[in-house]
Amino acid sequence: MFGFGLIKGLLITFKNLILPSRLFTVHQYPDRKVGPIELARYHQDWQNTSFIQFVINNPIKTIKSLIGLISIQDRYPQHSRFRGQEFGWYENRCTGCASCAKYCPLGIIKIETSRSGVDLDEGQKYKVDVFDIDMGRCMFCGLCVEACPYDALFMGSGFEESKYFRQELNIDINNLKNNDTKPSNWFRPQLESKNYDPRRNGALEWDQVGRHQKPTDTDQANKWSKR
Amino acid sequence: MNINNFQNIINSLIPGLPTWLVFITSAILISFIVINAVVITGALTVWLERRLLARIQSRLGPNRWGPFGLFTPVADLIKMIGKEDTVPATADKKIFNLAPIVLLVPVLLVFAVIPMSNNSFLGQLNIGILFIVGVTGFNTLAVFMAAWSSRNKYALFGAMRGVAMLLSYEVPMALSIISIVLTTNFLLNIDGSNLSALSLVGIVQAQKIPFFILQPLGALIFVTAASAEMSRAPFDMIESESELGAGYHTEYSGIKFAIFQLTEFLAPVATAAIISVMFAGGIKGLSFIPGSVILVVKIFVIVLIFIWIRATWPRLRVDQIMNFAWKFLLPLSVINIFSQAIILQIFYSSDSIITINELWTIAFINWILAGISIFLLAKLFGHKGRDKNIPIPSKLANMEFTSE
Amino acid sequence: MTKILSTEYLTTILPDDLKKSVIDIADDCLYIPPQDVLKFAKFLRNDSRLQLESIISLTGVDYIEYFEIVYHIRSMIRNSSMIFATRIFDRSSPKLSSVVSVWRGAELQEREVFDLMGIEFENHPQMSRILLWEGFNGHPLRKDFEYIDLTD
Amino acid sequence: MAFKTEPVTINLGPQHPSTHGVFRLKVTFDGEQIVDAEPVIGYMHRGTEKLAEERSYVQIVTLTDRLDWVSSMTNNLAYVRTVEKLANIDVPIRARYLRVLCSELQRIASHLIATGFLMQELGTFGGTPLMYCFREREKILDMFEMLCGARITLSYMRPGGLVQDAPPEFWERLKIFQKEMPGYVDELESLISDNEVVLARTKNVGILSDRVAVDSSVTGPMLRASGVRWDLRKADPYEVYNSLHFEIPIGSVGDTFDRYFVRINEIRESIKIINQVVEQIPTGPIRTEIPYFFKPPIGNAYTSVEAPKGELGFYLVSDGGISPYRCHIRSPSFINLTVLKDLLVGSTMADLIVVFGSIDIVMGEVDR
Repeated sequence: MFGFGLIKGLLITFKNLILPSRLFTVHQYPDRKVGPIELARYHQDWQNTSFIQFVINNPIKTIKSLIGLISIQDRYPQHSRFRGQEFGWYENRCTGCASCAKYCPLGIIKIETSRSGVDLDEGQKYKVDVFDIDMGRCMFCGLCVEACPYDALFMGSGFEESKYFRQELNIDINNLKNNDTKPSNWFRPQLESKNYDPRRNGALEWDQVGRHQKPTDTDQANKWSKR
Repeated sequence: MNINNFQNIINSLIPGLPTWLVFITSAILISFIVINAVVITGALTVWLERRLLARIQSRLGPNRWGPFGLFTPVADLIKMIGKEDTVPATADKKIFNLAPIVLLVPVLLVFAVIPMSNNSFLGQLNIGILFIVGVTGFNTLAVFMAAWSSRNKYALFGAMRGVAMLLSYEVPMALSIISIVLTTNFLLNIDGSNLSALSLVGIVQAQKIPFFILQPLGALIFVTAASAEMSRAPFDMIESESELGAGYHTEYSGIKFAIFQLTEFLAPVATAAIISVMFAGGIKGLSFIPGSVILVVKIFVIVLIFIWIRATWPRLRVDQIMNFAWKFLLPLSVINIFSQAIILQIFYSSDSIITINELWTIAFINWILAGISIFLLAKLFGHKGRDKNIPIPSKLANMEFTSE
Repeated sequence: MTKILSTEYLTTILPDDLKKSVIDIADDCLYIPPQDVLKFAKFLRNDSRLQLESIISLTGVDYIEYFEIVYHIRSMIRNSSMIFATRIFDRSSPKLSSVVSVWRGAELQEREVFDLMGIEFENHPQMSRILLWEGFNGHPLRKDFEYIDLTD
Repeated sequence: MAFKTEPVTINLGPQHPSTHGVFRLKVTFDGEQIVDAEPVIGYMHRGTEKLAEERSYVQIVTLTDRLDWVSSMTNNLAYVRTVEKLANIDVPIRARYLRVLCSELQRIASHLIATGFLMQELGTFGGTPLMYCFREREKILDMFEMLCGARITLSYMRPGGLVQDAPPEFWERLKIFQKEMPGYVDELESLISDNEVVLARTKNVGILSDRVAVDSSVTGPMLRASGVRWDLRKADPYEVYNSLHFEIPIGSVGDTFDRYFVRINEIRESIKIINQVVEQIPTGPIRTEIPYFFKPPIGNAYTSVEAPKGELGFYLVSDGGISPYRCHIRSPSFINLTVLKDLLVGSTMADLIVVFGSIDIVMGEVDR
């Protein structure tokens, strides 16, 4: 009443203007404009030398950062469970069962298999000839990953895979083989328990990502002979 | 810096030129400088407004091009120029093309009479305040021209609202100026100065204490009416973007749209200039700082307040805006004129010399008067605050009902 | 908890003429002939023991031999709900009386059923397509709807 | 003197700054007054119900994300509850608590969006309240990312439970959220609720009486703003709402301000619920393993939950196959539109936008 509410509103916006805890919530990506303090911290001189020493050593950089001309590379913060693009696939783990293709709500996974000629104890292994994922229609629900019984398929963690043509969005078996596999932790508790972070840690090999250790040959023989 | 200085300089550089040629050359030169300076200030205001709004909202705002994104207005301008300049097929093309110019020119003209030193650019115009009121009245016409010629229903809605609003806010604005002129005349008469009470230089001279302290009610009315005149929040009815898309300039694109944008961002600067001259003492302030610097600082402080308000308050509805003008501001300004006249007459008749202390007494009386009249008028017309009663549940639902 | 009115209870309180017209009783659903729907709806709403004042959901199911229109209704005063349904065997031009005059909440839902299932509701204030455009051929939620491939 | 005027018809939309998606409103104005309004919808009709008929029960979860994309959690919940009722699947108690936690977080996020956009339509330029709302919502979305790797289209729930248990860093973040959020809500409210301009714009605008609301099957905050104390979480408690204590905020007259105010108070109640859930949540499994292509018995089921926008119900008919024979979605946004014309006729253009914003619809749910 009598405009007091209006003045109260002005005070709240003023509070947000000056309080440091309300500083920018927007993340600058992929590079970030920084001031001298953050620049010094970024250069790792913060621990070894003081901020003043950094200023003395790099006067030009300091002045440039003061007038807002210095930008540093930055990473987007995201959780290791993030369901992203660039599927991770391990040929050694895949049996060609095509569960992922069946589970996909959109039917965008195409798998063709043939006899591999490799005889295992439990029977002949399939060889996966075609493994196409039409990423242009993928909605990253992760059901294919949930379906995979042998932990061969993983979601990726990237999100900046835009292309100029729709056809380029298709992932085929060569892409999957050649990719650096940095699997997302989504639906893979075994990776989570190891504190694996796809954005920080490196690529993983096929024998590191399984739910179980690889059974020895005798174990496998026992298992099948008991049936 | 004014036109006479330029004439002197040109005369001394090239002696023997005819007087009319010297006058024209110096006029073109000075207007070139002033217009460019003003337009650059407008561009800076765009940047300032965007950055400050963003900061208030915990965003970043433009920060990519140049230090702190200072060159963003330049990038915007290049983009605007590069865009196709479309004209609707059914539009009245002459008026359509003329409207942005009619809107821009009055804003630039205002700066001709702003006293940057003891003199204004245009020289000693002794009806400066009248000039401003007359010139800014043009924007009503320009808004209607733009909307009518573009044959767009949204634009027409905006213009209809705009014309009604702009016309009604002229009245309290002019009335609040009258009270200022009254006071100025009174103070100048006592000083024995021969300046006109209608000239802005005279108004600045008369401010021994700033008029916003001496006349709080007048300042309040003027600021409110002026922010309605330039259609800024909470009175941005003309181009209420959530309702009408873009209001009167819906159909404009390219450089014409850029002119509309420029005008929109120049208007606060022009208004702030007028307010700082009329109510905040203009070039007066600390004696060791040049007057023009003080004026620019004052202008930017007022622009910051405008931006702050814009970031906080929602928009009023059109009928509420009209009610506010006719039922609230108009009575308030009439009260203001009468009370000023009476108070000044009392103090003038007691003795013909007025001291600073007496001025402070007048200011004190005015503040009390302003508080009482705002309180009473708000009681009469204002909205009752929200009721804090606990609402009674309707009988149409009963979640605990269990028996058959 | 919302009480789901049992069909036994409902059949005991129905007036005689309506009781006769009930054609089938499932464990939580009463089946009504199409011509009695409006009468039935008026009774459910106005009876002081039921006060079923708002319609939660109205939908149609295509069982190929017949269409089933299912009404989920609720009383907010008594915190109870019930289901009744009707079957329409006419497939070429199915018609049903609208319940908008009883429960206004059915207005958009009946239009939706008309649009997607092709059942015309009589005495509806505005019986026109709502989700699809005027001139669309067919009713997509019918089981015999033929797909039109719009991709090529 | 009778002043002759000519009505003007304006198409608000399908593309308009404040139509929450592709929504068209044919409005006839007499000056600034509205004499007729007719909503035209269907621009975003994607045939979710038809698509569901040829997907398995688990695959439909991904479709429900895309109904009301600002509250995917409650959509998932409504759907999986119907499947569980249809197929008699039991859900572990920890999963039930987590479901409640998620849906209350989602309710806060959705109400923040509703409030923010209502303020945006009132015309705070640049949308200061909107940005404050987004700032808080962002924290909730970050938590959802920790839970299930996505921020909007979550697909977190499955028939029989949830996909994955919450990671430890989720609980840490939730603790901070619990501590900070009440302060932010207070701040938001004091920015908006006492503002004279907001009061002038929203008080006594678009009044919906309780009688009309109940007749028209309006649900959610819109119904409660009209003074009808009805909430499915209390009236028909699902999951673990029985063991949680909270109030049902109601409005007094049913105007736009009440609709806003009910939402703000519901955010407060949701925070209360979250606090209780964090205290009570037990340890244990979070998922009953069921086959992916499972076949529920022949029959039908209807269940509904209290989604942020109102009662969201699913009606599933099973013929014993791997996919439902019929899937009907009772979406609150769609049915709340019934009263749009009543609210609009007689008010002005500026009120139209505000009233429309206060209904809080999402086109994905209206058109399905």
